[in-house]
Amino acid sequence: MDVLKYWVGIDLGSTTTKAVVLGEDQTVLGRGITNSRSNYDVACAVALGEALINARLALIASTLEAKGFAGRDVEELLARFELLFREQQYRAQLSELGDQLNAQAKRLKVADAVHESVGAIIPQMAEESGALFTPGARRKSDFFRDLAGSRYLALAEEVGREKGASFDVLAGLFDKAILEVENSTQAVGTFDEHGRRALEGLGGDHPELQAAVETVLAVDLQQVASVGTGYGRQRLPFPEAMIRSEILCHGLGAHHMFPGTRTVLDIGGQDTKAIQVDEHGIVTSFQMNDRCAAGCGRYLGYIADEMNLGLHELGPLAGKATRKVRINSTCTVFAGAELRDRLSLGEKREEILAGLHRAIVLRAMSLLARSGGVSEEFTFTGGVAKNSEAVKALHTLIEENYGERTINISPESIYTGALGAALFALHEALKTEGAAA
Amino acid sequence: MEERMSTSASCLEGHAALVAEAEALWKDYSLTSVREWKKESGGIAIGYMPVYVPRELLWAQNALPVGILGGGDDLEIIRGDAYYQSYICHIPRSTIELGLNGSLDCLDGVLFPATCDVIRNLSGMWKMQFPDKLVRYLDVPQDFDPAMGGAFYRHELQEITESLPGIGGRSYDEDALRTAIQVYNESRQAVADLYDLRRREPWKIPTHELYVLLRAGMVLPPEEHTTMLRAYETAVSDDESRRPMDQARVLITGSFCEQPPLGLIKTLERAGCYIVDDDFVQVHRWIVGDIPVDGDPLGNLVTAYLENSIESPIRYIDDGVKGQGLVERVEHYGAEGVLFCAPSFCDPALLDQPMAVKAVEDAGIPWTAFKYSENSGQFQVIREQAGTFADSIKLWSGE
Amino acid sequence: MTAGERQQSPEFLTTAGIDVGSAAIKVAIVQGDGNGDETMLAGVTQRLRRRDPLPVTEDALEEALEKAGVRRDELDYIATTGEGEIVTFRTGHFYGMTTHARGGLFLDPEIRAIVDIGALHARAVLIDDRAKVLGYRMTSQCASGSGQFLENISRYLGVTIAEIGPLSKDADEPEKCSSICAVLAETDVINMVSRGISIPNILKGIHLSMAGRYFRLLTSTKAEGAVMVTGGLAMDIGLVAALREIVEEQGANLDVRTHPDSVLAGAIGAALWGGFRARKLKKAGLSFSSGSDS
Amino acid sequence: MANDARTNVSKDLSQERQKRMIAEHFSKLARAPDEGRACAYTFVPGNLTELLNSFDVLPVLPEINALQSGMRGKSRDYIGLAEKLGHSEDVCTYVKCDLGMLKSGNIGPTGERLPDPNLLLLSYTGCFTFLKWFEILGQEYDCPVVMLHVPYQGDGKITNSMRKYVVDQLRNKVIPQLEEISGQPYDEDRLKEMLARSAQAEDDLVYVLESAKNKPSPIDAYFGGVYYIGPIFTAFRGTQDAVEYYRELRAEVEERVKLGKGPITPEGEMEEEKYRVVVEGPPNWTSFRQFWKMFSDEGAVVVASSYTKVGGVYDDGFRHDPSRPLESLADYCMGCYTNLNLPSRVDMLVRYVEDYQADGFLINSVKSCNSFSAGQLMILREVENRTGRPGGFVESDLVDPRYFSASNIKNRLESYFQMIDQKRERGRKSGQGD
Ligand SMILES: Nc1ncnc2c1ncn2[C@@H]1O[C@H](COP(=O)(O)OP(=O)(O)O)[C@@H](O)[C@H]1O
Ligand SMILES: Nc1ncnc2c1ncn2[C@@H]1O[C@H](COP(=O)(O)OP(=O)(O)O)[C@@H](O)[C@H]1O
Ligand code: SF4
Ligand code: SF4
Ligand code: SF4
Repeated sequence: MDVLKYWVGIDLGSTTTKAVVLGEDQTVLGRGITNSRSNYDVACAVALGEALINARLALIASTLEAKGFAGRDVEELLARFELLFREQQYRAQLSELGDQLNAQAKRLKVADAVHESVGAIIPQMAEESGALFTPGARRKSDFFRDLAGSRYLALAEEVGREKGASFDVLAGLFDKAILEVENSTQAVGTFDEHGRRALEGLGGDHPELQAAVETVLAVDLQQVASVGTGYGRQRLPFPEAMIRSEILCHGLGAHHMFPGTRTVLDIGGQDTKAIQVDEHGIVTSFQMNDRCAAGCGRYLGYIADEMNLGLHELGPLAGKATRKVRINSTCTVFAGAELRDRLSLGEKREEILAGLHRAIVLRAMSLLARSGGVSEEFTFTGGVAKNSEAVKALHTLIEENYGERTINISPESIYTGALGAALFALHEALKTEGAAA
Repeated sequence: MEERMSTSASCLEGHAALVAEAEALWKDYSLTSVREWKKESGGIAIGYMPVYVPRELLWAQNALPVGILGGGDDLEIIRGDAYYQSYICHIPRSTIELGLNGSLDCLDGVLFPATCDVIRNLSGMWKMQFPDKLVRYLDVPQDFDPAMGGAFYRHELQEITESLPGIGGRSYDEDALRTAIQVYNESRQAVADLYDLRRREPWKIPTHELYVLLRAGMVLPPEEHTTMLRAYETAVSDDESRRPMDQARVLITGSFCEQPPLGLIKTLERAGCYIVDDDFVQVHRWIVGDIPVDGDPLGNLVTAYLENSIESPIRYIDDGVKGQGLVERVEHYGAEGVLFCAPSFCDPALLDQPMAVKAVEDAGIPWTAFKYSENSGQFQVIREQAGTFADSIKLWSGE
Repeated sequence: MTAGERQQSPEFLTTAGIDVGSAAIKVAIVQGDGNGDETMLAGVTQRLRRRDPLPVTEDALEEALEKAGVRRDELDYIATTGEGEIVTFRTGHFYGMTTHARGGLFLDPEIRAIVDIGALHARAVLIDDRAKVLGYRMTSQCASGSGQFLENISRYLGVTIAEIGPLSKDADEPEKCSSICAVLAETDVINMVSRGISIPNILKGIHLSMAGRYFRLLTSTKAEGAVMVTGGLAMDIGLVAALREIVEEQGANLDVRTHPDSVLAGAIGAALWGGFRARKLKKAGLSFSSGSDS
Repeated sequence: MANDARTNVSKDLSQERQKRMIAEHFSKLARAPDEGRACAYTFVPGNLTELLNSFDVLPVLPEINALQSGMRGKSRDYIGLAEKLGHSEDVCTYVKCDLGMLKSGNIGPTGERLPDPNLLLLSYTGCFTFLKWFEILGQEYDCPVVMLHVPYQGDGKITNSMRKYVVDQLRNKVIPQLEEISGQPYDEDRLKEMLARSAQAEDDLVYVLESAKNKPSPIDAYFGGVYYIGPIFTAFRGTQDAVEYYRELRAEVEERVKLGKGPITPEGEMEEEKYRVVVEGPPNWTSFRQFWKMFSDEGAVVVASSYTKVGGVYDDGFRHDPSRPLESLADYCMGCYTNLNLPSRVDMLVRYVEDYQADGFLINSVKSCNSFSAGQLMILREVENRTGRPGGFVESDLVDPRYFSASNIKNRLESYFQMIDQKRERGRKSGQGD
């Protein structure tokens, strides 16, 4: 098993770029995501890189299994290995961040106090990174930007005050430096490098794991074809024939995950789509939000920023509410103002949040109604499906308006579009093969 | 009914209770009071959209006219948005929502007056959605010649009178119409008296109360509503605790169809404005003065429409007098400025506005303009605007 | 001796103006007799950066008092503006356009209009020589074209706020941004980056489309002559330059000005109106309790 | 209704003629003040062209001016100007575009100045905005306004009371006013002659529109259609020119049918007809060619459209009738597409989808026009349900370029066509017994 062929689907979304790597038998080998937004080519490369890393991690697991190593111990070991691997990645990016911060600080000729602050913040963050990646630790986000960002800003305020450096300047430096880090395909490092380090980090003697890692490192992953979709698909580095509408991709992807699906709702960063599919996953009708981006995922992003929370934390916090504040406007740009307004009226954070989530889902409900309603079975895809409160609101509203329905949500829902694209890549390849034969 | 009766018994005790009762009536989307009225009286209920329908005609045939003024800011829109694009005003989507969620089930029919293209098209949607109900588009004339527009309008009204018996209304009877006209003359007078009192002593009648009272008139039988208004008038007249404050007197125009949320009115009042005239719930004030009872009552209704209806963006106004009515109102009500307050995407109000602004400017009256929708929940921008407007009137008035 | 003790005349008052914005808190301490002899003792801006505004307000006020050499109990009036209703220790509140007009005129007595461009709004105000508001226009509900929008974009471009202006001035081929919605415009911008449009050209494009809006606001108030840009975006020299370009291109009779203290205009105006009210109240023999509205 | 979008395509005779007719009309208009000829501003739906022509009064159609401004890239500035004057962003952009043009010197599409009106003939059919529009123009010009109130077909039919109301207004208001501004007495015989010519041209137009039932369709009944309806919807109905134009056009189309040719598009002749669609709603004018190209690039032909019925629904049998001149004018006014109630609109579109064997049904919803747009989403659903064919929905505006988002529209259209494809592929597979 030296060569492994794979097919790729890339979903270039408005807020995130997702890649799914598919094997010959339609199994998902790996998934990758990035929130890099300023360069599509880089974003694709980063997402694919991530997906391939994940593919190799998965291969390690399957290799172990194939060799008869299984059970809780092995699982735990693998989980620890992966965490260490992630920590290595994080550290690599952090060190890159440090370099970039210093470079920017030099270029902008900032005050000494700022230099000193940066000098204090980064090492402290590196020191804390272990804790971030211990088993069971809660991380605010999957993205380096968010993870590093929130900690950096907190430290900037603290350290900055101590050393007399302006918070504003420190924050500005971060904004610049993080971009460089995100846009570098190198910053994340390679599988080799981190894999070996992680092994070292594990300590002790794990020959079976070591062997599996070596085996997987030797595998040659070969891309056969790729299909692109998503908001930025016109700009993807793909030939036109290899581009598919995200509507079709979401339909097909959802169908693949849950073959009984007849209605798909996708709430992404700046659009919401309601899609009806038939028993083959073929789209029969669809509706999208109009040009106003109100009430889409980006809206939650603004809210999270505003509350200084990670996207992960919004849903759980809102879930604590016992009542909901009624919110009628979901204009993304005014989200912050709305929030402050409500807070100043004395409303509780979680109750406002619960209201906001309901408002978003209400908008989606009307698109669903436009597209033909919610039939049995229903699948919720897109990034917002990761949000527990949005899911809860959706359950309630569907039940209220359409009665009992099977509602599918996969933890991998954010990859649905990319999965559909990968399936198209595979189908396309099969079609040409068929034609050639 | 029980509950309503008991509140109306206690209502004699003060304006607060009256307002609370009115608000409960307004906010009861399932129209409990209408259902009960139907049960008690054996009559039917006919809904109507803004701006104007001749309610007398319905009442004369034992049909309770029920005003449908949208869903306001309490109604969650779930299906309504599936019927309307974002660039269409809000009222039709909440109306559809109310229709689909069963709130309007007790209505035996709905009239859609010729207000604008949105309401016009809604009449067809209603026909498709509710094929079993009476659905009529009421084409009011834009020609004000009795022989042409008048004849046409009379025919339109006749068709309505003819359609009601088929769905359980009484058949048309001239005397009954005369009585109904009288009942509505009294209703109009009660409304006019409140407006007049507010003109003289705006601190006695906060607009957020008056508005709620007017909205209760959308579901109450006219006599009951008149009683409520009269009771309120007495109660506030006697309330010495309501004292004048240093506020700017403003007139609001543009809200004749989709109604502003109560929060908007409160915001304006808090930002330092006394609203001394407005065009809210305009059906109450569309006809100015009494309609004669004697003679041919149907003809009187037609004549009143042709000759005594107010200036409005939905009526064709000949060149030259556009905006004049508004300026006269400003003078009559002693307003220090005009707030053009129109629903977003309302073509009639917004296209009218520049012409009205011109008339107001030519008369040297300060003005400001903003938009809302019936479910707006954020008022900071409006508060800033109205506040600045009130600031400048207060800081600089009397020069 | 503190500044507060320097003058004992009853007409001579020390007042504070606090402009609570959505992006920054601005505080001005003003001293004067209400008859043209007015000076600003101190002005402070603190950007919120998503922090809770109340403590930042406290902090900014303390900083301003310290700078001015005035003790808190020496203030005759604390006036708020913007979203200042949250400030519990205020004496009174004035609305934004009222205060920006007054502050703008204080900074430059020749101006007869202001454009206040803040984080979430833009408004053009026509005034007379006593800062009486004669007319105004605001951007509509949709927030596109506000400072927040520019701020978001620059964050994605990795440009600090202070750099936006200078970078925009380097543009040679500004790329127009067509979206009316700030969120969608964000994506437009990302597209531009992918197409290899340079950062200066992107920024300038945005500046031009924003300036176009402000220009329309201004002309619809019928402003003429000297116009002061106030609010946070007055600091953005690229935006101001774009506005001037459009004025020139359209041949409008407008002279667009800024002042280093433009961002403080609202706070200054509030402080001045606060003095005005305080004198009135003093004359009327009224005391005022904090928290009472203007 | 548009005259200059197909510049780089070899011109047919009919097209040359149309250009000439339009050029002549505008130069007549430019000379009108000097020659003392009266002109009336009026609207397309329910226009009274024959009646005006019978008085030698020249019609000016502000809607057409607005759309022409849109096509010539002027509308952005015009709309901006109107908004500066206090008009809201929310309202119909035709009005603002027209007002902006007026305020910029009233220069028409040919570069010549349009004459001021001697009459504003407010034939108020199918749209309330017309009323506001002429109130606004009424303030700009010192001339009479005649309000012709055309009742709406609320119950889907024209009643005698409605007809009488319109005829009365024609007889008692419109005609006396025209006599006054033209100085000519009402000449019913002349009017009848014109109406006879109208009917003749209308027959040929119907042939052309219905030719799209052929496979492949020889015409595009939306993008191409707007050119075909030009003369009959505007200043030429009832003229000999119009008769000739439609005769020529018909001959050309007959020829294409014979040769089995598809429609001409901005990119030349369409090679393969891949999708047949019915379209509801007006087109976008500011990016008309780009919009068209999004269809033609995909091989999509519009086989029927409702927009080409705003100036008269002729394919359901209505013809101007010289034997009852004023009554037939009244029926014409009340019969225009936007004066039909929603159920009638749905019926008509369902008929189109079926009669023209369309693969689907698309709505272009324009922000400006409530008359068209309010209710379109329900139309979409009804037509989908009744025909079983997929509906699509895109949004733009008539002449406001700010509301034409090419990427958004392209995305939806692409998805829509890919969806039809996918369905077909599946259909083929199962057809093969897969
Ligand atoms: N872990 C998470 N928890 C909650 N919400 C999330 C999470 N990750 C992403 N989201 C939501 O998903 C949105 C992005 O969805 P996505 O489908 O990736 O959009 P797009 O394809 O437009 O980029 C974000 O704006 C955010 O609201
Ligand atoms: N130098 C600068 N260049 C560009 N924008 C700036 C600059 N300084 C401040 N701003 C902008 O000004 C805005 C804040 O303006 P401000 O008037 O304080 O608004 P608010 O009162 O709503 O807080 C912020 O959005 C910020 O981006
Ligand atoms: S700014 Fe808000 S309201 Fe405006 S288009 Fe964007 S999301 Fe919609
Ligand atoms: S609010 Fe205006 S546009 Fe909407 S239905 Fe009423 S009149 Fe028509
Ligand atoms: S609303 Fe529609 S029909 Fe009316 S003028 Fe505008 S575009 Fe024409």
